[in-house]
Amino acid sequence: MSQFQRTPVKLVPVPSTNIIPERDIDKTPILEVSHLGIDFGGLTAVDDFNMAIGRTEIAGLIGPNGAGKTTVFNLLTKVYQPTRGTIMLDGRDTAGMSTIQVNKLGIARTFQNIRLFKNLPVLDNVLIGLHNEMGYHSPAAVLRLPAYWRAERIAKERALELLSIFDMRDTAYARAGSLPYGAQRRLEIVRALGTNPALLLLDEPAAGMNPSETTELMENIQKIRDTFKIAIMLIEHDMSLVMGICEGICVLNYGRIIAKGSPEDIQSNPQVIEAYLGKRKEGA
Amino acid sequence: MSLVISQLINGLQSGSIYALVALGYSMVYGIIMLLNFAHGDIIMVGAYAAWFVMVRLSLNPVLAIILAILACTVLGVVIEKVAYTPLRSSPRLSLLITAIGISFLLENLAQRVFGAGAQKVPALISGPAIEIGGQRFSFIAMVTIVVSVVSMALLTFLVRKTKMGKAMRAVSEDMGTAQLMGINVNLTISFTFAVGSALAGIGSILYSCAYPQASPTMGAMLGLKAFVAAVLGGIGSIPGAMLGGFCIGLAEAIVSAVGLSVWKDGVVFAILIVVLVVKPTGILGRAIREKV
Amino acid sequence: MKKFLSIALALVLMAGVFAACGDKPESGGTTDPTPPASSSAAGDTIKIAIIGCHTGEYAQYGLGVKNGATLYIDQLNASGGINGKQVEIVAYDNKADNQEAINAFNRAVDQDGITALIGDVLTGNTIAVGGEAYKINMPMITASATAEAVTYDAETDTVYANIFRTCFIDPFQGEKMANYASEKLGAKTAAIIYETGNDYSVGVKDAFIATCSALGIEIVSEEGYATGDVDFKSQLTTIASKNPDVVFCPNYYEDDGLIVTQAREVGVDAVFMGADGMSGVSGYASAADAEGTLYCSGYAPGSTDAVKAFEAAYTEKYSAETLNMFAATAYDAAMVLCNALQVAEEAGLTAGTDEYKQAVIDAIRDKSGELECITSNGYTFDAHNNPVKDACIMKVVEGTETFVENY
Amino acid sequence: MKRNQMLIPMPLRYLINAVLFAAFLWIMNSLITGGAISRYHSGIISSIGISIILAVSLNMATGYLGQLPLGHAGFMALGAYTSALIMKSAAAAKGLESALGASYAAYFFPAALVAGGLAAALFALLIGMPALRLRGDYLAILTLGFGEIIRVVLLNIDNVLGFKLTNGAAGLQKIPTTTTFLFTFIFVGITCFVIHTMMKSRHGRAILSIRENEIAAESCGISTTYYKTLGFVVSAFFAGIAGGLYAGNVGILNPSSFGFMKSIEILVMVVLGGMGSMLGSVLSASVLTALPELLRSFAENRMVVYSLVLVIVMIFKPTGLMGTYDFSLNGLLDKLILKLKGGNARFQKGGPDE
Repeated sequence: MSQFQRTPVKLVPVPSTNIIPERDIDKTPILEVSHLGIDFGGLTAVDDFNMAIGRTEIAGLIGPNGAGKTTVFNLLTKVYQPTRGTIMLDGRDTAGMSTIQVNKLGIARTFQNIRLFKNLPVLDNVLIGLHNEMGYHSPAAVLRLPAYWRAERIAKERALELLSIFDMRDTAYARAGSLPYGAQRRLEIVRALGTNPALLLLDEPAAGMNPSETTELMENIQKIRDTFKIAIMLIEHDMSLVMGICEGICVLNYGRIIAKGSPEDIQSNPQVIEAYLGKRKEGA
Repeated sequence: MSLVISQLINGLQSGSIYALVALGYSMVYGIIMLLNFAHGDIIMVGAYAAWFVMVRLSLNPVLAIILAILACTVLGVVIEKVAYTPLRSSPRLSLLITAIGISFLLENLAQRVFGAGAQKVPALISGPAIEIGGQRFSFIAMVTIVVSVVSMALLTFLVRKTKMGKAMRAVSEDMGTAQLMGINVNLTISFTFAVGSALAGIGSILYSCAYPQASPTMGAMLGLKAFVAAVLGGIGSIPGAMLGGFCIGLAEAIVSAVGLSVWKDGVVFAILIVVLVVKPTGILGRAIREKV
Repeated sequence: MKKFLSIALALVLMAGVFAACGDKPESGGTTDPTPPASSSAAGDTIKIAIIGCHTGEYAQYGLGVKNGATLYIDQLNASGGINGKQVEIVAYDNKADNQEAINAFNRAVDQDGITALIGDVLTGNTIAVGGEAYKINMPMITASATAEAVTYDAETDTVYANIFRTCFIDPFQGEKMANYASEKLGAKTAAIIYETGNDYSVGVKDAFIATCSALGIEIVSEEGYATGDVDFKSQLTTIASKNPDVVFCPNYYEDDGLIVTQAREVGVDAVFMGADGMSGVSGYASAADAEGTLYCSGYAPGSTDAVKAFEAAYTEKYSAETLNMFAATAYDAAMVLCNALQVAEEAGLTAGTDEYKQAVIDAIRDKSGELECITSNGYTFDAHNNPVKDACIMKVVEGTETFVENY
Repeated sequence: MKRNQMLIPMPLRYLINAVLFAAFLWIMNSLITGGAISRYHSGIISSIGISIILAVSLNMATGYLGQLPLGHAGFMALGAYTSALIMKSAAAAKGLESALGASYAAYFFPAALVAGGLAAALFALLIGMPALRLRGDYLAILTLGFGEIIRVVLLNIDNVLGFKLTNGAAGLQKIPTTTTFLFTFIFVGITCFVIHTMMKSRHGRAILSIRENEIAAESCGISTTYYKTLGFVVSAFFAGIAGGLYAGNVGILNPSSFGFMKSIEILVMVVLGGMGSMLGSVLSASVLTALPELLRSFAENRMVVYSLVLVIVMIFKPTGLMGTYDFSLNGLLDKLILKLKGGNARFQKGGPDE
């Protein structure tokens, strides 16, 4: 499997931002999707999906329930293989790749229905995210060679630093499943960051959070983007969050894009209002 | 030529019994995604029930047949209620281990109660051999094939045309949604077990006619091969289970006929491996997509 | 890493439990067994072990052996024992498992201090135990293990001098039945159907084939089936198409019952022949189907007064279900062994010593010819410690198994 | 804050455990060679050791990887036959004995065991590559089928080959009985050590992540197929070693000893002890191996009890008796030191290796 060389994020003492990864130097988009589509047994779930995301952009994907948002994430991460269209990640076609390969190429994600390693400690969840960053082989592990100790020490430090983004260092040895709901969502983000992504996909990160938690989350998402200089794409129903931090927004309905643009454009788009915000207007 | 036909009939006869058992596997797997290991042992219980009614109670064969099928049906539902219902939300692994445990429990209890040796089951059905065009066909073989085909037709009707059948299909599609739609999920699952076990009961009667012995471990290998049949045909598919059963029966007959009978079991499991590797959904099955 | 500790702790615990717990063996059926004597068998009793499969699938063989041998020893004890010493039995169940069999043997030797062993029952278990017994020259006599390898290792041409048996060996039965088929039935062609997973079946079958080829009987079909199979129609259809004079099925009676029934169904009308495992077949096939079926047995029920007395005594004490051929051979095995023990006792030797064991072994081999046994007129052993005796030919007549002749 | 640090540093922890284990081996061995522990008891202790290896290795596949292979006895059989054949041919070659002295078995036996393990591992690799792509129940039934195929092949291979290899139903006989307490428990130690260190590494975490959530594991870039195969193969390797030890313990091998029943017996040990707990596997393997010897009434109803245990444990305590708890002597010492120091620092687990 070929893997393009990304400079790994150095062990930065978060939240310091002194060292910046070099991947953001050129200005080509990190992700370019064209004419993406998938059919489930004759039913078209997503069709003609086109989108480009900048290197350090925060993009939003919104739409009513069942519009096909999560399906787009599943297509991007190759949980489903697309029926049509191309996905270019950093200029590389991901056709035929597996979830594992696109993750190694730089896409990490969280899940709508949280998928943590519930019975493992919080720290181990993050360490599993860091799996491919540790290079030692199994004989080194079994024989406890110095390579093992070194890599484990570095990885543990790194994991604790990542946890400190969300101020979760103190829960490092708690069982992941015992965390409160909001903390579980945050832990998923930390785990995804562990895989050193270039593009982070967040599926409803604010679901189940109270308003103050949501505000904090917004700040943290921006902080992550600024610290790691990565692109973030998120699915969210909380419009205050989407409108507050997304630079570009894409609206999906019945598997098709009905509008694209800045938060201001979207808020004033009549089609969007009809399809999505319309309900709210009627109810008001 | 007549040798070939005889061997084909041999294969179809054992295939019919595999098919009846495979139907039960397939239905249960379709509805709660459980490989019900105990299903084969329900047949063992059916055979012992027939034996008990006829030998110990000295009642007539018709009563024995009815009671054996009834015993299987009740046992199937009881197992579901006692062992599987409490685990419905547990990991699949726990459910599978429970099923293995139940299977072993039935076998070992039978061994403690009835002894390790086989018991001879008196003839439940008998009739003269049928001659068509100079070819002799065993009466029991014919009955077995006809009964299993009729059972499958009835089952297809039940699943396709009746209200309960619709409920079964709905529950197997999505248990949560079915519940929201007002379907009594518990009842539907119990009903599925009842039907599957009743089919196993019929299987046990046909089995006892063809091979008139009841022994504690008789259901184990039969159950496994029937499961292979269900997988081969496509799990969750009624015609698939039937097709799979006939294929396995015929494959065994062919292997034996060409003088490789010692490899019979090996061949059956080799078929399983090949199917799972080449087409895990089986001949007539459809893929189940996990929701992410 | 820390698991090492857990293991260590667990094991120390286990060892402690063992040391503290001198578990009593199954009651042997003698007068109240004295508590495990640490001073081995040097006291007032002579201890012998009976090891076999008393539970599980082959329990009826193991129980037959245990009951048959116990019956004789009880009778012996009632009439005064050996030189005034009572014979005490320690019985262990090996659950038909090789490892368990060895454990049981070691336990009998180390903890109970036995002087001799009756057992094991199944061939595999007997070979496993035999290996251990040979190392310490423990006198051992089996009533049921029929494989040649129990007493003789063909690879190294070694005879296990300490191991004897009172049953036939597999090849002997195969040879006898082939000869019988040729001489008495005038068979020219034969077919075989046997259980591949059963060393007994395979052993008898191999000898049958070898003898047939020497006698000029053509084997037209050799079909196998797997342990647990119940459908033999495909194999039998093949056999029917070859139309043999006899069908040889050296299997256990339950399978043989199914085979005979299905064979008639697919149109095989040859005479069925089997070995001693076929005893009991009449309960598993209809009288019409099984009519004329022949097998050889080590014991002919009800044939002599001695046998009748044995059967009466046995059924009085134990269930008739376990009254099989091995109960009879075990009765004889106990008789042969106790006779040898008496010889050693009379010689004034100390139990447990090497001389004592050797004396017992010598006596079994040389001094058993005059005994009034029920399955043979005394026992003489050939160079491989196998008994020299006739087979009883049994025949199913109108649904009952009747004695035809000694052959 | 130092509360996450272990008070006893890492290499010392290993040393403490190694010394204690060596002491245990030495004490037990001298008791056995000195005759304080009878042959009967030492035979049972060896059986316990073999059961421990089997349970701990199956726990790797069931408890850690979350799969349910039902052909563990098949892998054991492969290892048993392989090492038995090697030991038999070594015993037959008289030159070896004169060249290496009477203790030639001591040289050959470990090599034969490893060869047995490798044979099992090789077959696990062959079967694992297709089987592990399938989920859950299919893997169970496939490995079950594979176990049965191994048994059928061992029974009938001689007819195909035309010469005596496995000796079919009569069984492979006169295998040199070279298994001793020391051999068994050195391999018990190796098994536990290797599986423990493996599980406390990135490879082990990857294996656990597959059990916890396969889709999430893939999204973290973990090659699930590779790690499933790895876990499966390691599990089979140690089952093969246990098979070799078994062969050297009983001296005779029958294919029927390695049926489905045996696989289930090992599964009961794992389930009862707690899936995912090595300590649980060790304890329940020890108890379930020793108990039939201690209690005759238990021996008779053993299989009924086993099947009830499977059902009851799953319904009422699916995590097994020990859950995923693992005992740590050094952890205990840590606590003790903290208590003695009077510090009120809360004890917390820590470090990549506990």
